[in-house]
Amino acid sequence: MVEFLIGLGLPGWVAWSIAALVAAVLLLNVIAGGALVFIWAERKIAARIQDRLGPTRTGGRFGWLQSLADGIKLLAKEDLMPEGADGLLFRLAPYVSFCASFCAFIALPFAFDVVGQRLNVGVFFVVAVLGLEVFGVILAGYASASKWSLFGAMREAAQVVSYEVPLGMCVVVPVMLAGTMDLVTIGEKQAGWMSSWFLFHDPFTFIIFWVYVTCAVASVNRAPFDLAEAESELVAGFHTEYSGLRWSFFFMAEYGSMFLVSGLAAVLFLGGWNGPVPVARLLGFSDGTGESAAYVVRLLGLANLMGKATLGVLFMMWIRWTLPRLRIDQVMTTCLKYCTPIAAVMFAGAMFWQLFLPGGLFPGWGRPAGEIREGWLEGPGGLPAAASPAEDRSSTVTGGEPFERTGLATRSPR
Amino acid sequence: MMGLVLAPAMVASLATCLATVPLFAVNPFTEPVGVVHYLFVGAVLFTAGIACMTLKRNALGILMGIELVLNGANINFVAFASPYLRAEGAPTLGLDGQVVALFVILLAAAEAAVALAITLNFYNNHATVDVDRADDLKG
Amino acid sequence: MPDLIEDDPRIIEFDVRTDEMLVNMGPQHPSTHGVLRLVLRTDGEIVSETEPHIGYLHRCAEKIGENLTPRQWIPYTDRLDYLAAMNMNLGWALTVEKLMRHEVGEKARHLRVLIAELNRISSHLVGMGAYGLDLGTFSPFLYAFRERERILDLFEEACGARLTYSYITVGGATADLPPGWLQRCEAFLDQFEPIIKEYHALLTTNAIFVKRTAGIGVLSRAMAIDYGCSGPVLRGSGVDQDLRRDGESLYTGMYDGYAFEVAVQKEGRYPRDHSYPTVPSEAVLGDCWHRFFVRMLEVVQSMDLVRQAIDRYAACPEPLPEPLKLFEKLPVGDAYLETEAPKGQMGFYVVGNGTSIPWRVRARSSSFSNLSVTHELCRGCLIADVPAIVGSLDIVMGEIDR
Amino acid sequence: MRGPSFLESIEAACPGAVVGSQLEALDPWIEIAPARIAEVCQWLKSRAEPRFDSLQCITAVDWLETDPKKAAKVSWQPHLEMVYHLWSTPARSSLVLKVKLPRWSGDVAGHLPEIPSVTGVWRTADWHEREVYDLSGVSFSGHPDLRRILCPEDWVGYPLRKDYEMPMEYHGIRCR
Amino acid sequence: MTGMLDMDFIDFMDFSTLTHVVPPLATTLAALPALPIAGINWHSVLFLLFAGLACGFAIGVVAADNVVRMALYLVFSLGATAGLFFLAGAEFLGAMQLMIYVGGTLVLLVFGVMLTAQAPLVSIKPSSSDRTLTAVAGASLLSLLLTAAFSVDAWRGPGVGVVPAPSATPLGMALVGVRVDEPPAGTPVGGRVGYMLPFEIVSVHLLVVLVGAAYLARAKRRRTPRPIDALASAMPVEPVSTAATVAPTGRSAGGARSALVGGGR
Repeated sequence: MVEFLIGLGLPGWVAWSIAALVAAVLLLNVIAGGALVFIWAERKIAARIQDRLGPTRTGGRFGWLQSLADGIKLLAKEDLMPEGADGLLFRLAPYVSFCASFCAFIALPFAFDVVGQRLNVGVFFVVAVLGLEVFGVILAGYASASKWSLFGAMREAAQVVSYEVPLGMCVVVPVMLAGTMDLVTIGEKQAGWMSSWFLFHDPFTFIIFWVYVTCAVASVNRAPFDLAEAESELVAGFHTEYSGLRWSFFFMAEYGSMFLVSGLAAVLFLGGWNGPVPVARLLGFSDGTGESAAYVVRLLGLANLMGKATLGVLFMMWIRWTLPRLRIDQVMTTCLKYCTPIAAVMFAGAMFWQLFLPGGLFPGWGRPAGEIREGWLEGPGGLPAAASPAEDRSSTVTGGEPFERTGLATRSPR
Repeated sequence: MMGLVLAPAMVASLATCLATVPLFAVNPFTEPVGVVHYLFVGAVLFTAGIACMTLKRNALGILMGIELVLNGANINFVAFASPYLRAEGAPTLGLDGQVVALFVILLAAAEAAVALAITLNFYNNHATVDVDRADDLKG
Repeated sequence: MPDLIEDDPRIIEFDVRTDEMLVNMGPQHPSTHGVLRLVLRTDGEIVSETEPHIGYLHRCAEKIGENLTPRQWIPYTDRLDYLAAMNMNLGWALTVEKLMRHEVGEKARHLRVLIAELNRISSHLVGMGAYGLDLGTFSPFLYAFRERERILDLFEEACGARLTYSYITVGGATADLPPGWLQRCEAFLDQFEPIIKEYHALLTTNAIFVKRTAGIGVLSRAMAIDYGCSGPVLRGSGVDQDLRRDGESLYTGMYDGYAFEVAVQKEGRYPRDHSYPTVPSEAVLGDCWHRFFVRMLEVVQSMDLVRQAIDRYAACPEPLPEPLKLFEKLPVGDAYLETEAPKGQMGFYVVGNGTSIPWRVRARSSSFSNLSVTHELCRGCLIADVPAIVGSLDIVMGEIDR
Repeated sequence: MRGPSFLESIEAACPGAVVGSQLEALDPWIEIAPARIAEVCQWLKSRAEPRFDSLQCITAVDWLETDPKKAAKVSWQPHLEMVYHLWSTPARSSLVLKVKLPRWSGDVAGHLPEIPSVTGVWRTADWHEREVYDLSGVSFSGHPDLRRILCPEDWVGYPLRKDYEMPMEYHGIRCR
Repeated sequence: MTGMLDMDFIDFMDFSTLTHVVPPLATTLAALPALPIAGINWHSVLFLLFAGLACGFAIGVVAADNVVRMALYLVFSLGATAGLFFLAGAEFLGAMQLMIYVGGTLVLLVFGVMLTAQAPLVSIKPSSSDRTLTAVAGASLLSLLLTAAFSVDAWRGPGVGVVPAPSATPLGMALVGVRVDEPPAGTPVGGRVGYMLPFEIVSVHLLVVLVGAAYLARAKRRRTPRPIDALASAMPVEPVSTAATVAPTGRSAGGARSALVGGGR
């Protein structure tokens, strides 16, 4: 994009600024637009699960404009602030939540080079920033001057801090398998057929994926772990006192986080932008075969990742409308007595598996060894391919290949 | 008494201003960042932390001051360790700086947990977090 | 709020004591089943003291009853337990009939059983669904309402109303069932029977549900009796008492010839437990799970009774008797009768003084006594347990506040 | 145990407590002396055969004819009648106790008649007595927490008394 | 000890690729084209932004009286510090700072604040003499530190802007006792010591802290039997009717009676 803008004759700094702006707006749209779609989807899914129809009229068929109408209603709603609330913190809280949710998207790749900013500690960054969302909730709970909100905030604080431990352990397993914390490389490692996904790498990864799902649901506060907003106990928890736009920011942050953890699961365990069947490769598309082919490959990757992430979100909705809520002590027990030990054992198991059976369950099955080592796409976007291929150390997968693709960045000066 | 304290402080402040002049003599937006920039931030954080520790009477406020001090020190470690900020030919701490900073972060987490537990115990016994009231030896 | 006794041994002490908070749960709270206000004294998440405050729905129905004839007061009984209005009508009608020494015919008797048991199903459905809601799952609520809707449709056909029926009245019922009603009722039962398995899957046997309810709010049988608890709350504590079998003969006579088993755990077993989910190992007799399970069993039991009643009702050739006149004179004297309503034992007391208007009317509601045990059950539990416990008592504020 | 013999057993256990009885009524009842009610109830709960372990209902009936023309015709003096409905879970039988109280203590309007509380016998009596206190105006001595339960705490008057007049307004809300 | 590890791990890891993975953010930023207007250096701009935030909110922590606001400012200050770490090329450390410090430690701190947030304790105002004294002491300290910082010439030059390798892998290797980083040219050698032992010590330390904190904050349940339970056990178990099933016929006479009438079943 930058090259394209520069090609138009724009000065470099303008091109860069526009490119950055476009990326930011696109990401913002992923959250805002995603929230609209997901809220509608949640209403429809909840309705169908509950033998209802859900929204049917707004926007013609299927009520597809329902969440937009809701948004307009929220905009027009009176913005209340309780007496005795800490004004600054009360106003700030929703945006803190939203910003954390938004910032984490920066490092999430949507296709192999569609990423806001490729970071070499991408996994870590996403998990860390996601953990900051809790501050918005805590501030909201404290600033609302409501006891229910305070309860919600304390629950959230305890829950999120606890669940970061097993979540971190789960996330480390794909990192270990890929030998890097860079999300793009992790995704690329799973190229090929479905069997090369880390989910099917070995039994331990398969189990730890489900631990990850549990922890992810807990860390984004969805049922059955939605203790912070448990409506039957805490009225509405931390957002009891919020209305209108501020409340909708919390909502967007929640849906953004859901999408984020689902996307992270997709990249870490479910092959990222690599479909179950390498359609592009079978059709002979690759970056090498021309510019339009490169676009097709990217679009396919985008569709794959979006599809997987959406499936993850729908899975969370399905759970939410099926299960009762856990109690706070049970949530903690689940984390500390089940998730953490299981994650630790699975981590150790995956480690030994990697040490002794490094090929995974399906070594080389549908995944030509040569391609994996070189990357199944040659350097895209005019960037030269890897400068110095690693020496062949076929004993390990971790002998990573040199990836030189960075999202918006040019090559680093050396 | 006050004057005695103030006089060296005044002198020191003046000296500081003079010392920082070279930093602002150049356009900060164009000048590449060096170690000293980080040291400046580190110093401010460190000082703020010390001030917090002396000023606050809330036990948790003091805890926050400690965190600030640790972070000020951390910034220095990172700055010295960073080959990126290193001036041409200047020595760096290399990886050691980052490792020390890492340990500081880990130990700060431990320290915060223990301090919080102590504070809560103190709160249980005294029904306050005002450390000025913690003047009896027997809890 | 009475002052807490400082060294009350029943209060659990923690090493880390944090701020004690007084929290109002209700009267505008999503899970207090109406306008109930619970004042919780909490230490963090732990509730050290619960004090129910009631009366937000008080309308002095008893005073109103002193100015109306018994048949005129029937609509007011609808509003006591508005989820089981038929049973309220029945209780009052039977009490007045007891005072007047009036006997309704066979046909009216079977009609009453039929209608009352059908209403018991719908009441328990609401109780079950709302309990799911209390525990944070929304779907069972609508599943329950879907089936309740069909019962309400049947009631609407019979009496024109969907909530406050005023159908059973002194001396019989206001109208006979419309033609084809019995077939539709049977069709409903046939369709409803397999659905109960869904409820068991969604709630009764759900691991999270069991975790949330088993061992929570254990009500010992002694305490249940001491607090005058009744209905599923009492039976959930293992007390084998069901007024349909053990009540006054005037009332048990209504169920004469009907076969049913009281839903109570005896010797560690529920009746017919071979075909229903087994009791989870964590569950303690008298806890929330057992109270809930008794209700679920009673749904089946009532279905059975409805089927029996349909047969018997259809076998009665004579027409339904006309109800008593609106201004029928009441004899001098008093009568008290308790009936087994879905929520528990609903007692009515009427004092007649020779006029058509009773001198005194009294409604003893089961939820009133059942709720009064809350502060015992909620002592030392977590905040999340409070809705679970209050929900398991299945209260209706209409009959508590009267 | 037949009816009359049960009466005798009460008589034997609490001499002088029974002041009257009506065994032929629809719901046969025993009248107890006001001061002895808690003692009799304690005996009924713990030692009587069968044991009445459950209190179902406490009712206060206000016997007062407000219409002077009708009042001249009635055979009774104005009084309050407390009715206790007991239930025995093991024996599945019921028992009715009645207690006659003056409408006002010492016939001074506003002085509530007093009766010993049976809260110590059955804990369910707590709320039932509060309700009777709230609506009928009977003071229960020994009750741990005698407050209004259904009406607001600052409500004036006892609604179930026959001579109760609804106030014109309550905190600015028109009532009549 | 390190010798053995050296061999295995060096074999296991492929360090030849280290220099080829994603360039750190700092490098990326430095490579951005400068603004033509004033030759603005993006790296410096971001540095100024984060430095300003860090310093400003640090001062905010000192200035605020409300303890919750203090915590909030501290969060922002330390978050900005994480940004500074990113800019200095220490990305792993930056993410670590965000995750452990901001996301863990400070949440814990705020949790503590909430647990003790009684209204009178939220803001304890220091006396004005305390303020003056602190200001003076702070100014002196700051000037001392700054003088020290500016007095070394080697620290004052602008950075060369070279980040040879991402920091995570060498850091991890260093923690298990293997140093793979090459000391920059001209630095005194001696920095090639692994951190296996300190790492183990810290791990044990954290474990001790975990146990200790759990011990300090444990719940001590003093649950003496409640009077009602005693009552329940003292109550004789009433005979349970074995006639669970109501006989289909002839039950009308079996209804409960008043004790005064019925023959005591």
